Amino acid sequence: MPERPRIRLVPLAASLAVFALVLRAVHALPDTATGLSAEMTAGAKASGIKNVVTAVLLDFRGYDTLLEIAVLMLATIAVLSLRTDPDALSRRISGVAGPVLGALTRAYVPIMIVVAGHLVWIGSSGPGGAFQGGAVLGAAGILLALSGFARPRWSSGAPMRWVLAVGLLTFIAVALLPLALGGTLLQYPDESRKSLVLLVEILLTLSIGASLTSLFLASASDTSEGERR
Amino acid sequence: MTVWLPVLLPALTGVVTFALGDRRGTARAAVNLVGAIVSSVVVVSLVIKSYAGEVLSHAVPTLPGLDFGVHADLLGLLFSAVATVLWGVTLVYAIGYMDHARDRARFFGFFAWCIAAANGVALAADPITLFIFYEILSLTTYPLVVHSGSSEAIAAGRKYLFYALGGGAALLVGVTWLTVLAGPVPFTPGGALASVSGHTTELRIIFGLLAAGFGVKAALVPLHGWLPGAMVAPAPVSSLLHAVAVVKAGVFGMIRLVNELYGPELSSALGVAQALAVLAAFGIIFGSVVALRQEDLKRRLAYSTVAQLSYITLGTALCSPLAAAGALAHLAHHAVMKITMFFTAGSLAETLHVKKVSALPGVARRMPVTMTSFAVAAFALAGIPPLAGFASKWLLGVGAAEGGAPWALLVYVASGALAIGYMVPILIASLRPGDHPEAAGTESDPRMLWPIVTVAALSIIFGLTAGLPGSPAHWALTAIAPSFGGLMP
Amino acid sequence: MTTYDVYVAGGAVLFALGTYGLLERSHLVHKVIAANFMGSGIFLVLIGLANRTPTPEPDPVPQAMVLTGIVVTVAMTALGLAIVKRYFSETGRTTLDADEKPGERR
Amino acid sequence: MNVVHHLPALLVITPLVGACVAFVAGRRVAPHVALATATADVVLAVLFAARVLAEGPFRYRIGGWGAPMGIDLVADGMAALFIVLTSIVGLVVTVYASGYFRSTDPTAYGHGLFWTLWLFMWTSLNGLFLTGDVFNVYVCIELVGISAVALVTISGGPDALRAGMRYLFASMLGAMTYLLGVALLYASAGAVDMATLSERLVPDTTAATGLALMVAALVLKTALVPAHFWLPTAHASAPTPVSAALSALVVKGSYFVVLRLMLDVMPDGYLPGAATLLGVLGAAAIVWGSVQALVQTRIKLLVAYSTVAQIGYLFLVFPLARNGRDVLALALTGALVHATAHGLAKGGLFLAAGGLITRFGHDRLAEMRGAARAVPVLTFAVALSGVTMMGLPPSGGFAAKWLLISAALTSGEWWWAVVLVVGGLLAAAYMFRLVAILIADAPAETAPAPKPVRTEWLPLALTAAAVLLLFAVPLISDLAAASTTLQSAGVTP
Amino acid sequence: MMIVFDILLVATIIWIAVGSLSQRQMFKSVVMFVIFGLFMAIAWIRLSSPDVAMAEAAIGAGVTGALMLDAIGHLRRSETPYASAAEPEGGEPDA
Repeated sequence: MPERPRIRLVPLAASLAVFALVLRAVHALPDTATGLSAEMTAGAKASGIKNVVTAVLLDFRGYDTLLEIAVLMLATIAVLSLRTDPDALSRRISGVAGPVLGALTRAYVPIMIVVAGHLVWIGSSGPGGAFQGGAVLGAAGILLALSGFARPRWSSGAPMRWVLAVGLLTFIAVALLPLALGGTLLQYPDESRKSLVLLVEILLTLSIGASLTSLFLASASDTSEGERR
Repeated sequence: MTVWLPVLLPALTGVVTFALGDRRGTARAAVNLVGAIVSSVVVVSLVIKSYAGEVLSHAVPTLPGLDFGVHADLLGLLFSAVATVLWGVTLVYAIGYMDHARDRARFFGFFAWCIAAANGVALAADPITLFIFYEILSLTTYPLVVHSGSSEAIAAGRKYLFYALGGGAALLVGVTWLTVLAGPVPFTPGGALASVSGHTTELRIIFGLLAAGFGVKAALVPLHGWLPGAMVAPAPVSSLLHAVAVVKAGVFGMIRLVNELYGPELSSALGVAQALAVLAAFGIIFGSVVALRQEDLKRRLAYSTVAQLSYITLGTALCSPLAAAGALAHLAHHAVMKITMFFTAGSLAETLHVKKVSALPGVARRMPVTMTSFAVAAFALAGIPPLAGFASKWLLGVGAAEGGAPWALLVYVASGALAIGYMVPILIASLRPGDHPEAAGTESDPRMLWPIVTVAALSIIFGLTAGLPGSPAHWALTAIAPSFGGLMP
Repeated sequence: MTTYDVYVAGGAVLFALGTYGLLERSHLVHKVIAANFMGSGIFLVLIGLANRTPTPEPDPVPQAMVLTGIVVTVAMTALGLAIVKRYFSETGRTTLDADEKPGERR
Repeated sequence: MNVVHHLPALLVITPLVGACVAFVAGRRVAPHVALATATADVVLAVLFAARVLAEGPFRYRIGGWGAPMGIDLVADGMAALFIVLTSIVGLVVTVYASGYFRSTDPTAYGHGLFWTLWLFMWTSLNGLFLTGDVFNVYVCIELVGISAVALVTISGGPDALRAGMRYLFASMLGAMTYLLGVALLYASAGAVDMATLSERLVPDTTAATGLALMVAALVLKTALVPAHFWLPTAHASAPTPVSAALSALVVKGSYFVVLRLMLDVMPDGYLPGAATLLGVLGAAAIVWGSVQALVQTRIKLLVAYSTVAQIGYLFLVFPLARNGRDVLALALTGALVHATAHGLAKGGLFLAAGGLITRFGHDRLAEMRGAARAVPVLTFAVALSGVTMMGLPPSGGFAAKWLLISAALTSGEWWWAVVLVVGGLLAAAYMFRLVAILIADAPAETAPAPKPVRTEWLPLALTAAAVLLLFAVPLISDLAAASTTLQSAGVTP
Repeated sequence: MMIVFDILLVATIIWIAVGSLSQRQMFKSVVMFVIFGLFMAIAWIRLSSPDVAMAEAAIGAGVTGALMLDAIGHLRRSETPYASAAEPEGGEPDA
C-alpha cells in the first residue's frame, strides 16, 4: 500500500499541531490564578460543606451532576441495546473466577463497602464523596460479578429496569422538590441544605455504584452467549 | 383579500384535484371548470373595478421589511384575464385530449397551480412577489413538461429546469441586489428607482440580471433553447407554455421591468432598453427564419413563438407609449392566436396522428372547421387586417416610428413577411388532396373542437373591436398610459 | 519551570498521543484506549492549571469537572467497547476498513 | 409552583423523566410514553417561545446561585426557535417511529429501547439549546453523542455498527477537544458561564486557543467539510426515524453552540480569520456535499450528502456577522430560518426516503424508477423538500437564501451571494435527479407493492411546512431579535 | 528535588501510554492501560487532588480496565480465525 505513509502523516500533524498550540497557550498564562475558587470556597463555607469539591459537584453545579447520572444511565441502556438479549444483564461472566479471587472477593468486598460508606460520610468535610464512594462501590460490584457471585434475581426484565432507573428518578424528584417551595431547579432551602446535600450524596453513591456495576454487567459478555456463537 | 382570489381559487382547485385522485374523472372535470369560471368572474369583476379607477391591493408581511403583496392594476389584470379565461378554454380542450391518459389528477392539479402562479406573476405588486410566483410557475410547469415520463420528456424537463432555474438565479440576485440598493421598490407606473438613479453601473448590471431572468421564459434569443424541446409535452401543456401562462410570464416581467420598475425614461437613459431592443429584434428575425425550415408542425409553431415573444419585448424596449401599448396588446392577441394553432396541432396529432408538415395533405378536407380556425389564427399572426395581430402590430409599428426607431418598423414588416412564409405553406399543404380515408368533415372530439373555434373567434373579435373600451388594444393603451405620464393621444 | 508545568506539559503530550492513537491506530480497542489517554491528558491540564492558586488548595472547579469527565469517559468507553464486541460478533473484524465502501454489504 | 416560571428546567426534565419511564415501562408501553412526552414537550416548547417573545430573553438560575458560580440556563429567542423546531420534528418522528418499529421485526431495534434512547436524545438537545455554560455544553454533547451513536447502531447490522463506531470516534475526538478548549478557557478567564466569559475575555493566546479548539470540536460534530467523514454513513445506515432526527436536529445542536461561541462569547475582532475560515469551509461544504449527492446511487446516502451540503449554508453567517448590526441581524435571521427550514425539510425527506425504502425493500435509486405512480404522497414530499433545499420560493430555504444574499450584498462581500446562488443550482441538480427518477415512466414490474400508507402523510406534512415557512419568517425574525446575540448587539429596531 | 520526581512520574505515564498503544497484543495493551490508571492516581495525589485520585483509581483503572479486559476476552475467544487479518494493521507506530 503506497499510500500508507501519507495517511499516517495527517494524524501525526494533527496531534503535533494540537500539542504545540496547547503548550503555547499554557505558556502564555500567568503563574497564579484563582479562577472561581474564592467564590466557591466562600459559598461552601456558608452552607457548611467543608469539602469544596463536594459542594461544587452537588450544590453549585448540581445540574451537571444530574445530567452526568443521566449519561451513566444512558450509556447502560445504550450498551443494553447492543446486546442480542437486551432484557437481561449478564448472568455468567467469562471472568477469571477461581478460589483465590473468590477468597479475595469475600475479604475485600465488605471492606470496600465500608470504605465507600466512609468516603460518603467524610465527603462533606474531607476528600471523598459520592463520586469516589460510588466508584469504589461500583468496583466492588464488578469484583463480585467477576468472581461469579453476581447472579442477582433483579438482573432481568422489569426489576432490572427499575433498579437502573430508580437512582436517576429519585435525583430528579429531589431536584424538582425546590420548585414546590418557590425555588428554582435544585435550589435547596438554606436551612436544610446540608442535610439535603448529604441525602443526595448517599443517593448518588448508590446510584453511581449501581450504574457502574450494571454498566459492566450490561457490557460483559455472557459466557453462554459467547459459546453460542 | 378579494385581490388574492385569482391566485387562491386556482390553487384551491389544484388541491381539490389532487385530493380527488385519479379515478373520479367527472368530479375532477366539474371542480376544474367551476374553478375556472369562478376565477374568471372574479378577474372580470376586478377589471371592472380597475377600469373605474379602484385598484385593490393587499400584502402579507413575510421577510423583514418586505411584504408579499398583490395589486389589481389594469396592466396585471390584462395578463391575469388572459391566463384565467384561457385556462377555462384549455380545460375543456384538455378534458377531451387527456381522455385516456394516465395520471390525470397530477396533470390537472399542476395545471391549476400553474394558473395560480401566473395570476400571481400578473398581480404581484413588487419584484420580490413577482419573483416568488415566477419561480413557483417554473416548478409547477416541470411536472407538466415531463408528464409522460418518457426519457425524451425527462430530458426536455431537465433542459427546461436548467434554463428556468438558471434564469431564476439571475432574477434572485437581481431582485435582492435591487432591494439592498433601493429598499422595497413596489411597481410604479413610470419607474420606481428615481431615488437611486445615480448608481448607473449597478442599475445596468441589475437590469441585465432581471432581463436575463425574464428572458428565459420570454424565450429571448439566446435563452430560448428550452422552448422547442418542451414540445414533447401534451398539447394542452404546449398551449399553456406558449400561449397562456409561462412564456407570457416572461414577457410580462419584461413589461413590468421596463415600464414600472426602471421606467421608460431611466431605461433609455441607461442604454439598457436599446440593448434589449437589439437583442429582441435579432430574436424576431432568428425565430422567423428558423421557423421557416421546421418540418415538425409543433416545432415550427415553437420558433414562431420565439419570434412573436420578441415582438413584445421589442415593443416594450422601444420605450415609446404606442409601442409599449402594442406590446401589451400583443401579449393578449398572441395568446389567442397561438393557442388556436397549438390546439389545432394537438387535434391533428391526436385524431389523425399528423405531426409533420409533409403529412398535412388532405387534412383540410377531413377537418374543415379546425383548419379554418387555424387559418384565421395564421392570418392574424401574419398581421392581416382586421384580425387581432394587425391591431397590435399597427400600434407597434406606429410606436416604433414615433419613438425614433424606424429600423424596428423594418423588423416588424420583415417578420410579418416571414410569418406569411412559414404559415401559408401549412395552409397550402393541408388543402392539397391527401390520403385520409375517413369521411370528409369528421372533426375531432367536440370537447376539442369547440375550444378551437372559440379562440379563433376571439382572434377576429379582438381585431374588430380594437378601438372599443374593454378590448385588449384599448385596455393596453389605458394600462400603459400612466407609465408615460398620462393619457395617450 | 514549576511543578505544575510538568504535569500540564505531560497532559498536552498525552492528549496529542491520544489524538494520534485515535486517528492512526486501527485496532478498535486501541482507539478506545487512545481516547481515554486524551481524556487523561485533559484532566492533567485541568488539574495542573487549577494548582496555580496562591493557596495550597487547588481550585475546586476543575476538580469537579475532572470527576464529571472521568464518569462521562467511562460511559463513552463502555459504549465503544460494546459496539466493538457486537461489531466483532457480526463481522469478525476488529478494525474499520477505510477502503470498504459503505453500503456495499447486505 | 407556576409552570411558566420553570419552563427552561421543565423542557429538560420532562423528556428525561419520559426516558426513564419509557425504560421502566418496557417495550409495549414505551411508544405511548414517548408520544405523551412528545406532546407535552410540544406544549412546553410553544409556551416557552411565547414567553420569550413576550418578555425577551431571561436567565434561569439553577440552584439559585447564578453565574458564574452556578449554572444558568439562557432562555432567548434562538434557544426557543431550536426548541420549537426540535419539538415539532420530534413529535413527527415519534409518531412515524411508532408505525415504523411496529411494522418491522419486533425483536430488532434494541427491543424497544429505541424510545428511551430517543427521549434521552431529546433531553440532551433541549439541554444543549438552553445551557449558558460551556462545561455544561460538554456534558450535553456527550449525552447527544452517546444517544445518537446508540440510535445509529440499534439495528445491529454490520453497516450500522461500522458507521456507529466511526460516529462514536468522531464524537469522542470532538468531545475531548472541546473539553480541552474549556480547560484553557477556564484557565484564562476563570469562568465557564458564557455571559461572564464574554465580559472577562481578553484577547490572549490561551483563551483564543481554547475557543479555537472548542469551535473546531463543534465543527467536527456538526460535520462541516472536511470533518464530515462520519456523517453520510451514520445518517444513512440508521433506522429511518433516527436518520431524520440526526439530520434535522442533532447537527443543529452543535451548530447552535458554535453560534453562541462565535457571536455571543467572543468579543468583536476575536480570532480573526476564524469567521472567514468557517465561511470558506461552508462554501466548500455546499459544493462538495452537492457533488457527492449528485453521484450517489443509494437514496439515503444522497440525502445524507445533501445534509453535508446544507450544513454549509449555516456557516456563511460567521463572515457576514462581522459587518455591523444590520448585516448581523440579516445574516443571523437567515441562518436561523435556514436551520429551521432544513430541519423540517430534511426530516421530511428522510422519512419519505425511508417510506420508499420500505415500499421497495431496497435503497437503490436506479431501481426506484416510476415510484410516483404507486406512492404519489411520498414523491410529492420529496419534491417539496427539494423546493426548500434549492431555496425556491415560497419555501423557508428561499427566505434564508434571500436574507443571506441581502446580508452579503449589504456588506459588500458579494462573493458569498455567488456561493448561495451556485449552491441552490447544485441542490436543484441532485434533487431533480431524484425527482426525475421517481416520476419516470417505468415498467410495471418494478413498481412496489401497495402497503399501508398511514405514516406517508407525515413526511409530506413536514416538507409542506418547510415550503410554507416563508409566512412564518416574521415570527422567526422576532425570535432572532429576541436572541442574546442581537439584544447585545444594539438597540432592536 | 520533588520536580525530578514529577518529571520522572510524567515521563513514566507517557512511556506507559506509548507502550500501551504500540502493543500488538491487546491483552498487554489493556494491562498497561490499567497500570497507567494507577500511575495517574499518583499524579493526582501529587497535584493535591485526592478526590480525583480516588475516582481515577476506582473508575479509570478499575471499572474501565474491567470493561476492556472483558472486551478483549470476547474478541480473543473467537479471534484466531481473524487474527491474521487484524494483526498487520496493529503494527508498530512510526512515530
